Amino acid sequence: MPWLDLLLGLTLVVTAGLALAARDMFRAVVMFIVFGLLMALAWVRLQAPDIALAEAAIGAGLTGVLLLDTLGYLRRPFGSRVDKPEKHQ
Amino acid sequence: MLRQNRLKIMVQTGILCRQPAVLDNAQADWPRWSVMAEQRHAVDRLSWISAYALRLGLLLGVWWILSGSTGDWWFGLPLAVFAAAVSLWLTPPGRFRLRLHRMPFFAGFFLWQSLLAGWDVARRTLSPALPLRPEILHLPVVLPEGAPTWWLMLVISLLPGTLSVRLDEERSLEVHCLDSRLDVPASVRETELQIALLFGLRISGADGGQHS
Amino acid sequence: MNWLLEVVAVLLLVTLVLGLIRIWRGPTVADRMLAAQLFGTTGVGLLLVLAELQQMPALRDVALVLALLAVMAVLAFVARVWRQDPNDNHEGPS
Amino acid sequence: MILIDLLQGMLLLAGVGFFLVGTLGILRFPDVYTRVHALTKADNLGLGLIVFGLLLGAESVPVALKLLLIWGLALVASATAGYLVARAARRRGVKPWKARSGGGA
Amino acid sequence: MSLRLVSAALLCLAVTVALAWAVLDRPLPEENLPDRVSSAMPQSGVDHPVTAVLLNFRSYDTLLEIAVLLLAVVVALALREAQPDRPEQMGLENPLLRAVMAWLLPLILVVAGFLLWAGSYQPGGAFQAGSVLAAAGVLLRLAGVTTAWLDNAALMRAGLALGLLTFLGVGLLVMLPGVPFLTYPLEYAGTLILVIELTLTLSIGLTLISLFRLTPPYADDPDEAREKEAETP
Amino acid sequence: MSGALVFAWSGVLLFGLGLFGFIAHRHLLRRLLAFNIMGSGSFLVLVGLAQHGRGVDPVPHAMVITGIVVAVASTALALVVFRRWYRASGRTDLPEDT
Repeated sequence: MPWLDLLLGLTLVVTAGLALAARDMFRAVVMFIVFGLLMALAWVRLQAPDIALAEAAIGAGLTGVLLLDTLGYLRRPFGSRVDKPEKHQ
Repeated sequence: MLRQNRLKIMVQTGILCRQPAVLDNAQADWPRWSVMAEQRHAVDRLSWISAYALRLGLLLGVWWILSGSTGDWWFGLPLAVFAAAVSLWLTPPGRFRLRLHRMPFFAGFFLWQSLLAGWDVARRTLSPALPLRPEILHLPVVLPEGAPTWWLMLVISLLPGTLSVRLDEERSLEVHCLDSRLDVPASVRETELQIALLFGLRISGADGGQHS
Repeated sequence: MNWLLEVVAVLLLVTLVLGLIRIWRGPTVADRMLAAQLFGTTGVGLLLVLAELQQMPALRDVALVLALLAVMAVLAFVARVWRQDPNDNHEGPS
Repeated sequence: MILIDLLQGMLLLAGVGFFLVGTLGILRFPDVYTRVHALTKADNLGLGLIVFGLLLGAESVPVALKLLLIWGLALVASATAGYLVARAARRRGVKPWKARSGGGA
Repeated sequence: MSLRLVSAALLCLAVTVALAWAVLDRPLPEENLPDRVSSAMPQSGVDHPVTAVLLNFRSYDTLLEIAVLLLAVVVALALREAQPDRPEQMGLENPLLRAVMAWLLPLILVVAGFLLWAGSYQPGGAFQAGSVLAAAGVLLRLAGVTTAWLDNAALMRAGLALGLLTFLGVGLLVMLPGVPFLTYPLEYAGTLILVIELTLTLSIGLTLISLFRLTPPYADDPDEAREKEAETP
Repeated sequence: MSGALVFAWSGVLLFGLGLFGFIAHRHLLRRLLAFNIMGSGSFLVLVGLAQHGRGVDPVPHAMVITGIVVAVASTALALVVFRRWYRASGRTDLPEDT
C-alpha cells in the first residue's frame, strides 16, 4: 500500500516544484494542469471520491482552460504599449 | 467479404430522394471509385422525430448504465428528454443513420485493427533503430460529407500507422503515416468500406451490380 | 488478485512520472500539451484500477468525468494559444 | 475461476505494458506528428486492455457497460485531441520529421 | 540570490517547519466528528454523509460559500472588458469538432444530472454537477458554438442568483413552524435538499461559465479592432 | 506511516513551496499558480490529518469541496482582474515589487 502513496505524494511535490520553477510560462501552466490531475488521484487515495470528482472537473479541466486562455491573451501583443510578458520573471 | 474490385459506394439517404449526383475521385494509383449520393430534398418532420427518438433512446441507455439499473426514471427521463433536445439544437438530424445492427461487425474490425495499431507502435518504439519513415499523403475521400467522413477521420487516427491531419475543400484527406512503406491507401480504403457498411450506404461495383 | 492490481497501479503511476519528462523537455508547446493529454488517458486507467482495488465504484464516475473532459485542455490550447499568429514565434525549443 | 484470474492478470499487465510503450514513444519519437501516433494508438490500446481486464471481474452488466463507455469516450477524446493538435501544427507549418537517407530502415 | 529571495526562503522554511511540527504533534480533538455525523445521519434526509454535512449539518457554511461565488461573479461583471462575441474570437470553427461536441455535450449533461441525483446516496452533488455543467458550457464556447443566449442579462442574473435565493428561501420557509433557520423537517428534508441542490447546480454552473466568458480571448485594443475590420472584406 | 499521513506531509511541503513561490515570483500569473498550490497543500493537510486521526471524516471532505469550488472562482476572478491590469498597464507584475 504505502508504495503507491509515497510515489504519488513525491510526484505531487515534484510537479508543484517544477510548475513553480519553470522559466517558460506555458511549461508552468501545463505542469499545473498535471498537478490538478495528480491531486484528484491523491484524493482517491485519501478515500475521498467526492473531492476527487470535484478536482477532476475543476483542477484538471476548468482551471487549466482558464490559465491557457489567459496565456493566449498574453501571447497576443496589442499596440506598442506592451512589454513582452516573458521578460518579467 | 470485401473485395478490392468493389468500386462504388452508393449513398441512399432516406425518404425523399432526388436525382443521384455522381462524384468522381480519379487518380492514377487509385482505382476508380465513385459515390452516388442521392441527396435528401429537405429534412422533414419525420426525420426530426426519428432522430430525436434515437438520441433519446441512447441517452436513456446511458442513464441506465450510470445509475446502475436502479431505475429512478423520474429524474433520468426529464434529464434525457432535455439533453436530447440540446443535442438536436446543436446538430439537426443529418442525412445518415448509424445501422446499429452493423455495430458488432464494425466493433470487431475496429478492435482487431487497434490491436494491430498498438502492436505496430510498440514494435517501432522498442526497436533501437526507431524504424520510422513518416510521410504526409493526400488521399481522396470517397465517403459522403457528414457523419461518415467524421467517423473516418476519427477512426483513421486509431488505426495502424495513420493519423488524419486535415481535410481540404476538395475532399482530399491529409494523412500522416508512420511508415511510407506500408500500403496506407489500401487500409484507408478498407476503413472507408467498413464505415460505408456501418452507415448502410449501398456499395456497388464498377459494373453497377449491387451488393450490400 | 489485489497485489496484481497494486502492481498495475504503481506501474501506471511510474508511466505518469515518465510522462513528466516530455512535459519538461518540450520542445514545442504542442509536445507538452500532448503529454498532458497522455496524463488524462493514463489517469483514467489508473482510476479504473483503483476503483477495483479500493472497492469504490464511485471512482468509475471520476474516471468518466475525466474522460468526458479530456478534450478540454487540448481544445483550449488549440483554440486560444496555438492559433495562426505571425507574431508568435514560440515554435522552437525554449 | 483461476483461468479467468489468469486472463485478467495478463490483460491488465499487457495494458500497462502498452501504456509504458506509449509513454516511451512520446519520449522517443522525433516530432509532434509521430508523438500523436504514440498517444492515439498505444495508450488507447493500453486503456482498452485494462478495461477488458476489469470487465472480466465486473459485478453487473451496467458496470461493464460503464467501463466500455469510459473507454469509448477516451478513444474519442484522444482521437479528437490528436487530430486537433496535428491540424494546428500543420496549419502553422510545422514540418514533419524526415528520416535521414538510409536511416530508419 | 538577492536578499529578498533568501529571506523569503527562510520565512517559508520557518512556516513549513511550524506546520510540520503541527503534523507531528497532531492532538486529537475532543469531539469525534465522524461518529457524530454517522449518528445524525438518519435525521439528515440523505444517505451520503458528505452531502448531509454540506446541505444539512453545515448548511450555513455552504450558504455563505454560494454567496461568495455570487460576489465573485458580480465583481467580475463589473470589471469585464466590454466585448461582443465575434465568431472568430469565440473558438475553433471545425466541423469535425462540432460533430464530436454534438455527441459529447448531451452526454456531459446527462452525467452532470447523474452526479446531482447521485449526491443523495453516493459521491456527487451540486458542486461536482455544477462544475461539470460549467465544463460543458466552456466546451461549447471553445468549439465555437454561439452562446448568445448567455447575453440575456436579466435571465443570466436570475440564473446566477437562483441558487442563493432558493437556499435562503427554503431556510426561511422552514422557520414558519417555529424551528431555527435552515433546520429542515425530517419528512421533507430529502426533497428540500434535492430542490436546493438542483438550483445550486444551475447557479454554480452559470457562475463558472460566466467567469470564463467574462475573460475575452483577446484584448480588444481599439487599434487592433480597426485593423481587423479592415482586413476582413 | 499510513497513506493519509504521507499526503499530510506532502501537503506541508506543497504549502511551503507555494508560499515560497508566491513571495519569490513577480509575474502575477505565477503567483496565482503558487497560491493555488498553497491552497491544495492546505486541503491535503486538512483531510490527511483528519483521516489519520479518526478514519474517513465527511466534515473536512465537505469543507474541501466547497474550498475547491471557491478557489476556482477566485482564480477566475483574479484572472479577470489580471487581464484588466495587463490591458491598462501592459505589464504582468505589480510596480511596487520591482
